[in-house]
Amino acid sequence: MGVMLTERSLSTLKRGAALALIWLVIAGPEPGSWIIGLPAVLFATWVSLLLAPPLRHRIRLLPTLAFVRYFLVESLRGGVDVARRTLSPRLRIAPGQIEYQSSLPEGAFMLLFGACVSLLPGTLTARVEGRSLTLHALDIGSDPLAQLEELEERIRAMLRERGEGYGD
Amino acid sequence: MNESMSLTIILPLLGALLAAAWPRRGVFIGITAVLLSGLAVGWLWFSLLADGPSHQALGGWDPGLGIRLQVDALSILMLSMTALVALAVSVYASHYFTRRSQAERFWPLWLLMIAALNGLFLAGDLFNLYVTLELLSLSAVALTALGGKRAGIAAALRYLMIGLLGSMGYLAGVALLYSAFGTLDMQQVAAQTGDDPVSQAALIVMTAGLLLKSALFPLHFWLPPAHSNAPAPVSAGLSALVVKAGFYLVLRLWTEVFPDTLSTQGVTLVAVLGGGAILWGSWQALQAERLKLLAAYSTVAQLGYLFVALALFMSAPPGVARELLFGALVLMALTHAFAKSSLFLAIGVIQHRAGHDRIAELDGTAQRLPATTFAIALAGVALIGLPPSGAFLGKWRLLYSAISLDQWLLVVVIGIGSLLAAAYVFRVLGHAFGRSALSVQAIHSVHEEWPALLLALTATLLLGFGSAWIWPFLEHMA
Amino acid sequence: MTEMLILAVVVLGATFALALLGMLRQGTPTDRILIAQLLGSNGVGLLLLLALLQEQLALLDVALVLAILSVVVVIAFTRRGKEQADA
Amino acid sequence: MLDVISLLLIFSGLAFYLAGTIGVLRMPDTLCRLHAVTKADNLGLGLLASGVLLQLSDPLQMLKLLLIWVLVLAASATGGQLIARHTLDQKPNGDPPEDAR
Amino acid sequence: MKAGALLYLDLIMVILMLVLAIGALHARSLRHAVILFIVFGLVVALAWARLRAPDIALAEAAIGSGLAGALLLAALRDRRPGDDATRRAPVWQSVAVGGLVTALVVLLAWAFLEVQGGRANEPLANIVQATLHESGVSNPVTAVLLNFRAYDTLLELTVLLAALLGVMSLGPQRSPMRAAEPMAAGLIGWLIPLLILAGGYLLWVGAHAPGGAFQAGALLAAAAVLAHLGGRREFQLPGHTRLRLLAVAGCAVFTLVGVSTLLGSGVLLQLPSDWAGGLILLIELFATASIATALFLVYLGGHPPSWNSREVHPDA
Amino acid sequence: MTLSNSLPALIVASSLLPGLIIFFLREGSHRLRSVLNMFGAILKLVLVAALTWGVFQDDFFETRWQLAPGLELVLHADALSVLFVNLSTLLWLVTTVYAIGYLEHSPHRSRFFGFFSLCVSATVGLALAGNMFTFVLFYELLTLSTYPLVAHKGTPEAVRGARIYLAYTLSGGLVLMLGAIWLQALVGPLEFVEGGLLSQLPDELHGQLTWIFLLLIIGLGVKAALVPLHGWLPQAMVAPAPVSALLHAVAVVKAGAFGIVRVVYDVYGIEFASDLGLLMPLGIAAAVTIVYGSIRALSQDNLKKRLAYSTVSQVSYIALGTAIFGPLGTIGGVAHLVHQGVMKITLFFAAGNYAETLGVHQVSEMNGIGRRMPLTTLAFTVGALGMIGIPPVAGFVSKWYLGSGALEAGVAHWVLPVLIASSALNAAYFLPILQRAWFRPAASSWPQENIPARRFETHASLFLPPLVTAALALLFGLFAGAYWSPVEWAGLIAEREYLR
Amino acid sequence: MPDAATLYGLLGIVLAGLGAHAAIVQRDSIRRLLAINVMGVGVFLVLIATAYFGPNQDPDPIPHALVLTGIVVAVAATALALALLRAFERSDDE
Repeated sequence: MGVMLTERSLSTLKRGAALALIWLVIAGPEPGSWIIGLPAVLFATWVSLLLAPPLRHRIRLLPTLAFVRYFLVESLRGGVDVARRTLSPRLRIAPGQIEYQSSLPEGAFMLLFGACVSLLPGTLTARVEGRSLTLHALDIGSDPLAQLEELEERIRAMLRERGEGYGD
Repeated sequence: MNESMSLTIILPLLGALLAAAWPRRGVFIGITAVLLSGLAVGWLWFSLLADGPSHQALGGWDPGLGIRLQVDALSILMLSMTALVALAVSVYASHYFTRRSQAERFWPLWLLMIAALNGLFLAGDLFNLYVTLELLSLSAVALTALGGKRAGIAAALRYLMIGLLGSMGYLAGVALLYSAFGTLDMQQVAAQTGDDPVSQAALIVMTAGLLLKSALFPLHFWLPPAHSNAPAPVSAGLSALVVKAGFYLVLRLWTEVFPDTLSTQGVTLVAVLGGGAILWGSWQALQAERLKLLAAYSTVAQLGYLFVALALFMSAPPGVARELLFGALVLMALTHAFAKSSLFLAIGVIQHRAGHDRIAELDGTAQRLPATTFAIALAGVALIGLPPSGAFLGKWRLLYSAISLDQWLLVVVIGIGSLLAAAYVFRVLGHAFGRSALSVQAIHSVHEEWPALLLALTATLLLGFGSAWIWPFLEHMA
Repeated sequence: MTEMLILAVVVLGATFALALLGMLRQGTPTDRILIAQLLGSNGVGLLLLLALLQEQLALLDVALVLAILSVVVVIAFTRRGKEQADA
Repeated sequence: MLDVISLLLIFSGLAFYLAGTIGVLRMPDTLCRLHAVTKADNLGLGLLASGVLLQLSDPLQMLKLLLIWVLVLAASATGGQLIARHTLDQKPNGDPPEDAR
Repeated sequence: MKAGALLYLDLIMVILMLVLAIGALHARSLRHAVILFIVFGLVVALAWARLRAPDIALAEAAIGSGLAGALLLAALRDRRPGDDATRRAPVWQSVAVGGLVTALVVLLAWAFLEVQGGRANEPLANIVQATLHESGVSNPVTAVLLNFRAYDTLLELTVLLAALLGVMSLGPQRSPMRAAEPMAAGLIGWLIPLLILAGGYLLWVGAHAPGGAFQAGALLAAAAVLAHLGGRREFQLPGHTRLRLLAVAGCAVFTLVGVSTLLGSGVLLQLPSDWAGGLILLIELFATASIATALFLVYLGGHPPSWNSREVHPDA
Repeated sequence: MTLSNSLPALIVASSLLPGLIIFFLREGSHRLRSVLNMFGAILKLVLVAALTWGVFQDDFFETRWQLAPGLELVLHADALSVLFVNLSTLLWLVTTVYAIGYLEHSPHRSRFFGFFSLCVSATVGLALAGNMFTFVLFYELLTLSTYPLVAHKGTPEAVRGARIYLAYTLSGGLVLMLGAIWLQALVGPLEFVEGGLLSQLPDELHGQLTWIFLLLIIGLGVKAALVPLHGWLPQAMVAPAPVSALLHAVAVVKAGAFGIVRVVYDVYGIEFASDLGLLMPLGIAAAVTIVYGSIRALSQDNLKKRLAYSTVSQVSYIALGTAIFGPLGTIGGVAHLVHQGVMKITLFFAAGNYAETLGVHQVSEMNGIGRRMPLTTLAFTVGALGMIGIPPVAGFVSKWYLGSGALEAGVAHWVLPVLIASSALNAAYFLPILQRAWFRPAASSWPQENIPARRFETHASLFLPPLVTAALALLFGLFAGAYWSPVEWAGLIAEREYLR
Repeated sequence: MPDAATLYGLLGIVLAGLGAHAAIVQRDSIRRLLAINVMGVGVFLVLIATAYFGPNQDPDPIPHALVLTGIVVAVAATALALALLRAFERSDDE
């Protein structure tokens, strides 16, 4: 390959590849499907790039896998927690609102953070403005802040500023 | 042969697509498409006369699996009515719209409406009829709202709701029929209907839906606002053609699909409603303050005649008189189509010239538009059912049957209806003779005045004196 | 197996209905929006089970579409509120 | 054997669905109900989907199932936020005016 | 036994639908009614799935509930305050109509039960199965829609076009939305590509499995609606001429295929067996584009800078 | 296409086509319109002469055109129709001349003459109608074509009068139509045959036939202005004079009277009608009308109104003659169809002349008018004397036959008093007019003198027509025994009615 | 014991009835539109119920195709109705 891939075309390729994979998953292996699939993927890629510009950070693989594992366990815990609370005869809840300032970069990762918070035990994101988060907690007494910080740490671990790993 | 059947639908449809894609050429495309589809109807005439009634399985699939188009005497007459009225109205419409944007919106919808009408008159499949009905009512509704006035939009909205309700009723019947007989083909269904509960239930809901759509009293309340608030060419199309679609379907269903299902009570009910329509519609027309409203209520009344005729037809014993009544019924429908479209176009001319259509203030205008006034007079004659219109012959046979069947109440109703019709027609014509500050200047705009006059002449002279062949032509239908 | 699946479907259906009706009963307007969310999870579950039960893998596609559309509905609902707040 | 695991997963999924539903019924306000719906139901669906997954043969179908689950997960996480925000935005004024009608 | 147990699910669904329907019809607040209607649609989609009608389930979810819902909500938003939405007929009328409708329902139900009692196994379904190989596709629903009863489908596309033309003639309905808050924007950002893929998939899969042009078109339209809801100005709509052509294209290609068969064999829409598959895909491709365009434009209420370029409507 | 099956149609067309063309002429093409009118009128006269000769020879003329199965347009010439056709054709010619002069300066002449021609076409069609359907068709067409003529002036009174006229005649037409349809439902499409055909029907239908007769007579009675259906006639006198002349003498009321004659003689047959006991009520209705009309005429100061009530009275002589069983009564009634026509048209022409020339509308304004307009007043006098029944004017002959007929039929005990009373009343309302016109001194000035007296008292086209018709009235009276006279022709009709 | 087809079919009929009733009784346009749509769903249910032969048996595809067509038509009509409604509300005091 004579041409050095620019950052942009690389992320385009990645986006395209991801979408192509999704196509493969939903449409199956039949080669004929690409008659429609190829234009669809191209179109979707174009639109996707238009809507969500490439991230300014790179994702590191291993911490990401670790994050997925953490996330799965936490959401399991979240489910169990909420089930326990509701099924207990006294309905053990003490709802309240919490404001939280995150140090994550604004944008996609804040959104990821917000989304994940909703699946953690006892917390629910209600509003994201810049880096500040409004949370709703099911049990204000159970100190949700600790798990928020852990989540934030794990997300930060996943990402790496662009240029950190590679030279220019 | 078969091509011509499809062409009567495809040609206006193609025209509509072209006009939608290329609105600047709307007038040219519109007139051409209407002409061509008229020619296709002509071609269909030739094949029908040569080969007799026939049908065609679309897509080459057997009826049942596929959809069937069919043509017979009744449908070709309806097609011809559509073609002629549409042509005259199109010529009129080509110069009617003052705003270019309105004209550009008119043509594709107008052509879609014609395609839907042709499709409806040719359809031999119950579900396909539902789709054509919807196409018809949606394009008609959109056309109704074309004026952009608040009243027109409100009327269109109501028209749409009623149309939807009606077609849902129809569709419910279709669903029931399919679940019982496993087919949608009209002939195949007809072979299985009887006086079983399924047939009866289906007949009732389908008829109720269609009566709503064809505005039979007291389900007519939506019609006057819709027909009186649409632009004149649209009103003409609606009153002359679109309401006929519902009636045509009821006619088809009663005579062909459910011949053994219909009960005497049902027929009586429709006769009573028809009578109510005649009286109420005529009375309201007499009260109307605007010409278009008058014409619209007159449509309500005229539909009453058609349904009364249908009820009499259904209860008449087999024989020549019954066959002739069928002819009369069709002739009345045709006459009304030409007369009413003529009336609306003429009213449109008056509206253009006078800026309003208030009956009480017409004195000055009518006299300056002799051809238009004459058209109104002729159309009025046809609406009253006086000679030399086709409706006179129709009404004669109608009364004949009513008397033969000892339906004296109907005789009285028809009589009163005729007098009321005369009253409302001559209320308008009286103004034509009223004295006014005269500067006699006839307008000589061929596009504007002649379509109405020609339509009126068709309703009176042509259908009155030249329609003897219609009866024997329709004979096998009865 | 089939019997158990049927049982599962019935239980899920009942759960779903219960939740729905409950929400309708207590309903503030936003509670009703919640229903769309509920449909996203319960409905998809129901579809998956039905897919197994009726041996219709096409229902997976339906589940996919339902999942996407329930979000679309949520967005449509909430966007409406946003507009209103702006107004 | 596979059937048993599969059923086990499915029924445990159902249990969480049930918990979510009870949550919906018992929770005092919209936001609390949202907790139940997002968390319990997601877990329910996850378990149920894995139960169903075991019954499939085609790996691509399995992936599709996974995709659906992820989709619902993501959707309810973000959708939940939208609803929560909507609720918060409305709280000061109570119900929007047309609801009062 | 098996079917008997499943009946409990059916009963639940039936009760649910009844409750939702009654709620949608008679809820005191109009907004509640609309929401309940949308939910009703989603539940109905489940019922379709239960009745082995995934094609319809897809369509119901996408068109019946998704897009119709968006349309209804948009209409609600335009509602002027003070419009009395609770006005209804006086009680005696309501009761009278109720009696009449009840009688009809009983009649229909009786007839329906009569049918269920002695229903022959559908011969037509067998004919469809037997003829399927000639149709060019292996999904029987698509075969019926695009081959056996293609004429209906052509007219149906035309109905959609008529509605679109009608909506357009009423002029533009709305100004662009404000940009969405980040959460919604993020959600929309990844939903839209997914919708596009799903739409493409349904279009492709329609030939041999549930799916097809309508579901696909509806999903694409939903994607566009979503973009609009997000207030994304990145999307410049194509020019009105192109949009118009796009909206007409499906119908036009379908009609042209019809005309060419008419010229070739003398029978409208008689697709030659060998070519049927390809032709159907061609038709569906354009139909999808047109349906998506039409549904979206219908949502927008015609094209914002007016149907006719000469008249410039001020963006309200 | 031979003469025998086209002549009736040609006779109708000879006024119809010019009429239709006239509609499209520009208002200013006065000469062309007059030429067309005269051409049509004269052509019609020639055609009618041929027809008359043929019928006299017992030739067969019939045009058939099927409009629908069972609904056939039949134009058929027999002795009775020839009589009516002759009357209308002759008087149309005269009236056309008169109208051209009368309307010289009024607006809407194209419209007027168009409908004028249509009106005569309808009348002729009615006269030639060979079955009930055709009769009803032309009966309605007559209504339609006369309405614009009545409304012609466009004044509120004219429009109102026309509306009343229309209300009456359309209702009448409807009733007539119902009767005709009922009859057709009973016996099929019925053609007019001398002597009628209904007597062959079984007895159980007689009840229905009586009802049908009632409907038909009511329907016809409206146009024939039988009391109490006469209300429109005095209102319709708002029409221009030529129209009134036409309405009263040729077209409308005559159509009604002619229809009664048709129904009694050629549908039911006079004997059958007598057997059913239908003649007596008809006769009584006629008698009541005769007396009532005359009494009302007495009190009218408006000349045209007085003439209108006179028409109410006089036309019923025809019905009366029809109701008297026996050839003499028939002759009296049928002959009066013509006699009343020429006399009444004379009177209306004269009245029109007074109004147009001097603006005289009221009887009270007519003092000394005989000296200012001697020719017109002479014609008026002849007409008036004829109406009273003074020999040798034609009116006397009719009354004579009616009286003899009553004696012959044994109904003299009530017919003769009616005749005598009516004549006395006629005298009572006509003689004072004559007295004023000839013997009272003229007022110092006329209400509105439009046409100054130069060589003649007024335009030639105005005073010549009444002179011609007055002469005819005299001739028909003087030469009642000549073979061409209406009375002789009525005798021919009576002969055919009673002998077949 | 009734089967599923009967159950859903009857439900369809009842829904159609409920829809029809509301469409007549309600005066608000949006409500009427909802009612008509509910009615449509009812009719569609009857059709689909007819096509249903059992949880593991292929259904009759023709009603499926009909209902698909019906849904598109219904949406088209709904869209037009809503557009009319909104145009009506905009055309305030013309």
